[in-house]
Amino acid sequence: MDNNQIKNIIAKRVAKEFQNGFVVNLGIGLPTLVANYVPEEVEVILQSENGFVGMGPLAEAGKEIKDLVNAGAMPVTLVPGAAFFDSATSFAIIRGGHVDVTVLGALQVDEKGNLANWMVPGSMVPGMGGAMDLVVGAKKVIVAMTHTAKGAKKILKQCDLPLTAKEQVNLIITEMGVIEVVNRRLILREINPHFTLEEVQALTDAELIICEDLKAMEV
Amino acid sequence: MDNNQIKNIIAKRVAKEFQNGFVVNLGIGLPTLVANYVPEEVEVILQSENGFVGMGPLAEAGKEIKDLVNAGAMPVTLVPGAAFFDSATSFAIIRGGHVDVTVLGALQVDEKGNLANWMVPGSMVPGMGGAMDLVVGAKKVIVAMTHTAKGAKKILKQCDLPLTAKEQVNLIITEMGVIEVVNRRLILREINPHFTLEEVQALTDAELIICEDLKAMEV
Amino acid sequence: MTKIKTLEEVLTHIQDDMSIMIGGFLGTGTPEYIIDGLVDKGVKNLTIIGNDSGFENSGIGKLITNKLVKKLITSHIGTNPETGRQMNQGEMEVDLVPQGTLAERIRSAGAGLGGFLTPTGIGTLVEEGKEKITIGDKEYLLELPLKADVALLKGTKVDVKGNIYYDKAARNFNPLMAMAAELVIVEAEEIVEAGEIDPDHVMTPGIFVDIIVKEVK
Amino acid sequence: MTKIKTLEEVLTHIQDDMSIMIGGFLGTGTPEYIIDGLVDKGVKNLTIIGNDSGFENSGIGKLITNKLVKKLITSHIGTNPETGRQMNQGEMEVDLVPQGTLAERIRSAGAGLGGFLTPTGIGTLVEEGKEKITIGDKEYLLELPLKADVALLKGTKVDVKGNIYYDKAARNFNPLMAMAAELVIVEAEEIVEAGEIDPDHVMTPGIFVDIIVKEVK
Repeated sequence: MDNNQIKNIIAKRVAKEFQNGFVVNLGIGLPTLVANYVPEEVEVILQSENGFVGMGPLAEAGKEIKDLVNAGAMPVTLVPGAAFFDSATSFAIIRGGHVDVTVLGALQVDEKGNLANWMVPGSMVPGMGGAMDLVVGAKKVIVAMTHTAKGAKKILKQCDLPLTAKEQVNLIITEMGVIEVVNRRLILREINPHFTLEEVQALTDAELIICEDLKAMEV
Repeated sequence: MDNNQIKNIIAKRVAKEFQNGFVVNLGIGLPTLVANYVPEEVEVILQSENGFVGMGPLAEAGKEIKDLVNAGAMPVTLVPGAAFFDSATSFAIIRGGHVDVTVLGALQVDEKGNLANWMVPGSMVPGMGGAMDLVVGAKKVIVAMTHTAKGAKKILKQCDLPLTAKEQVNLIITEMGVIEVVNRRLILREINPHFTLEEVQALTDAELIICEDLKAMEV
Repeated sequence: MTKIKTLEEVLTHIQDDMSIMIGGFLGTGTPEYIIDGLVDKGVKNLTIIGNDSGFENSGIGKLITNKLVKKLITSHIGTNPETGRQMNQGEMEVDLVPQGTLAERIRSAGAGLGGFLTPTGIGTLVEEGKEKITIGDKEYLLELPLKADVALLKGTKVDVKGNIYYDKAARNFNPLMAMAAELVIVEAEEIVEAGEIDPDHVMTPGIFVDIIVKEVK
Repeated sequence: MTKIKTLEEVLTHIQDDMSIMIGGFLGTGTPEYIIDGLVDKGVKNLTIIGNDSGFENSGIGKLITNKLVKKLITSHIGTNPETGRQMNQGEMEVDLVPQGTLAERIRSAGAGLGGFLTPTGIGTLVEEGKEKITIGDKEYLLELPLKADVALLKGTKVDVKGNIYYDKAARNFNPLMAMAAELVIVEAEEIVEAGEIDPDHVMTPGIFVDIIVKEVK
């Protein structure tokens, strides 16, 4: 699988978590792709933390509208029924539990549901942006990421990078499978049929508990 | 002086405290009359705590506009450049020090600048409404009231009714004079020429310190 | 999956003993049609949260006059003598809260905050039972969030997605309450299609609104 | 007494060592014309408060590239490598604040609050040096208000009284900062007469705005 295939496998699987009417915030990067896979019969309302709900697809070249950009400064479109607001209201929505699902990338995630994705001390420090609020406030936190980074494990017993939030992750979706965080343990619910259980565990630092009802991940 | 004359003397004097561009909140009752005496060359922006700035005079009969009412539910008008907002923003304005002057009535006020105007235990309990926020938040607090109530003194050494706020009153304007609260003492700055110093002090429980530069109140 | 329901459907969601926030300021921006429905249904032992208790025959006052309210959390009751009477007779509990604190407590609940520090009420009866915190040289009261089971709002124009536009002073507490209740019901003067309210002019995003009912006069 | 001034007049109000809030989100809703003026004037040792540090040649990034910033209080610096470089070299202090906390701290200052309790940052480096308060069974951080000497805003349409309308996502931090600074200056794309913005559509009431400057491209 090339990197592009991997990202799309993950994005496609994340989209299945959405229900009709859900308010969803998609992080920059891989999570943005999820919007492409939402089934037509499922109406999801995309929240953009820079100040609106009702975000549509990226704007076509030449059809960009001034001041209509997503949180990554990319020109986007609106769907009917969109609404703009200021940053305090945007984070009242986020922190107040009015976002059903937030989908973010991670540098590390651990079996307690801890998430690290905002800094690597001494090297890369992008800052937390809205991630700390999103992870604390959203009803369901989905980490969407490649299972490893350049061979290094990212699903750990214990994060060693500075945390974004403590014990807030609910679901981890990678190209290898779907892992749920339940009571500080990781339950493997689905596995990509291209991999064996041994292969997945070998690339996962934390112990994976195999769900009795383990399913094949649709890829 | 009849009651109507008294009220208008007070209102007229209060209006002199306003400067060009001031944001002013006028309480219900006597303070509302102050708007009638603002000189034409002084532009005052009236804030109405139910959610707008740029309030104009009361609406003429037959010209009322639905949903355009003041905090006392009286139909009013707007001046050009008005703006509406919700109650949290209205009180952000009030509490945040963005109102230059608030004018309120009082049941009692004392030499420390304490104000009581929201309840008489066991009998009348209208509630504080926005008064507690206004008195704490406005840059200048003016109490506009009759000097006595049915013969009872209202300017006291110490309020005995439940307080609206502690040590927040800056100026007391009655039909007898203008009294400034300075360092927990009351300074009589102006006196209505119809009264003698002795008469004013006799109807004031707290000690009045006569300003060296005592002026005649314009009535 | 339409959000538009009849008053009868709305009333099935409101039961005895619930806590209900009701938008409006002395009746302006108050959902009178739903309130009339509550009176007809006779739901009782309600905890009502609203700016004021209206007048005897309008707004929240109608619920009080019909003795449906167990507890009232509000900033002002001076316009409705029946509220004072029931309070003094011990028939209804009344919790008086400064208006700015009431608005901020509701916002705080909707915004996922644990509370806020306000200078309002320091040195008054409002202090009672509250923690005082000093920041710098200034004392503040720690005020806690205020939530409800249901919020009843009044919107001037509501689109089918639940986006609300309030005209003039009808806005008041409505947008705050929209964020602070489990179930949010808006009474609409007018219902329009999605997109008919300019996204810049929406005052309550539709994501907060569960049910829309058209006002019938 | 007009609020409309030239850029030259605006710049006389901004001095070395001041704290300045700057509206915008990655450049959208950012007063670029005033920022260019600050760069030309060369005011230095600034404390800048804004959502992000923009890009190297736009928004707040221009102040950083020109080494005019002593301290930056922001939520995100990932889009501007020069910010990271100056931070890592110890040339500029950077205080990273979660975006929602940053917005709320600014609002809190403008609203006269002494602070607020947020669950954001619990169990992270953001906790450091902050008081933790438990309400019920949930822990919160006590976050304090954030003020500035000057706020620089960008408005899409501004009337002569200072009322501001922001188009689409240009709103972001601007209305919050309008309430939290001693001196508030708005850069207007378009200046209109009083009353030309519907009072229901005003997003920043003119009472907050001291100076209006027309953007020149």
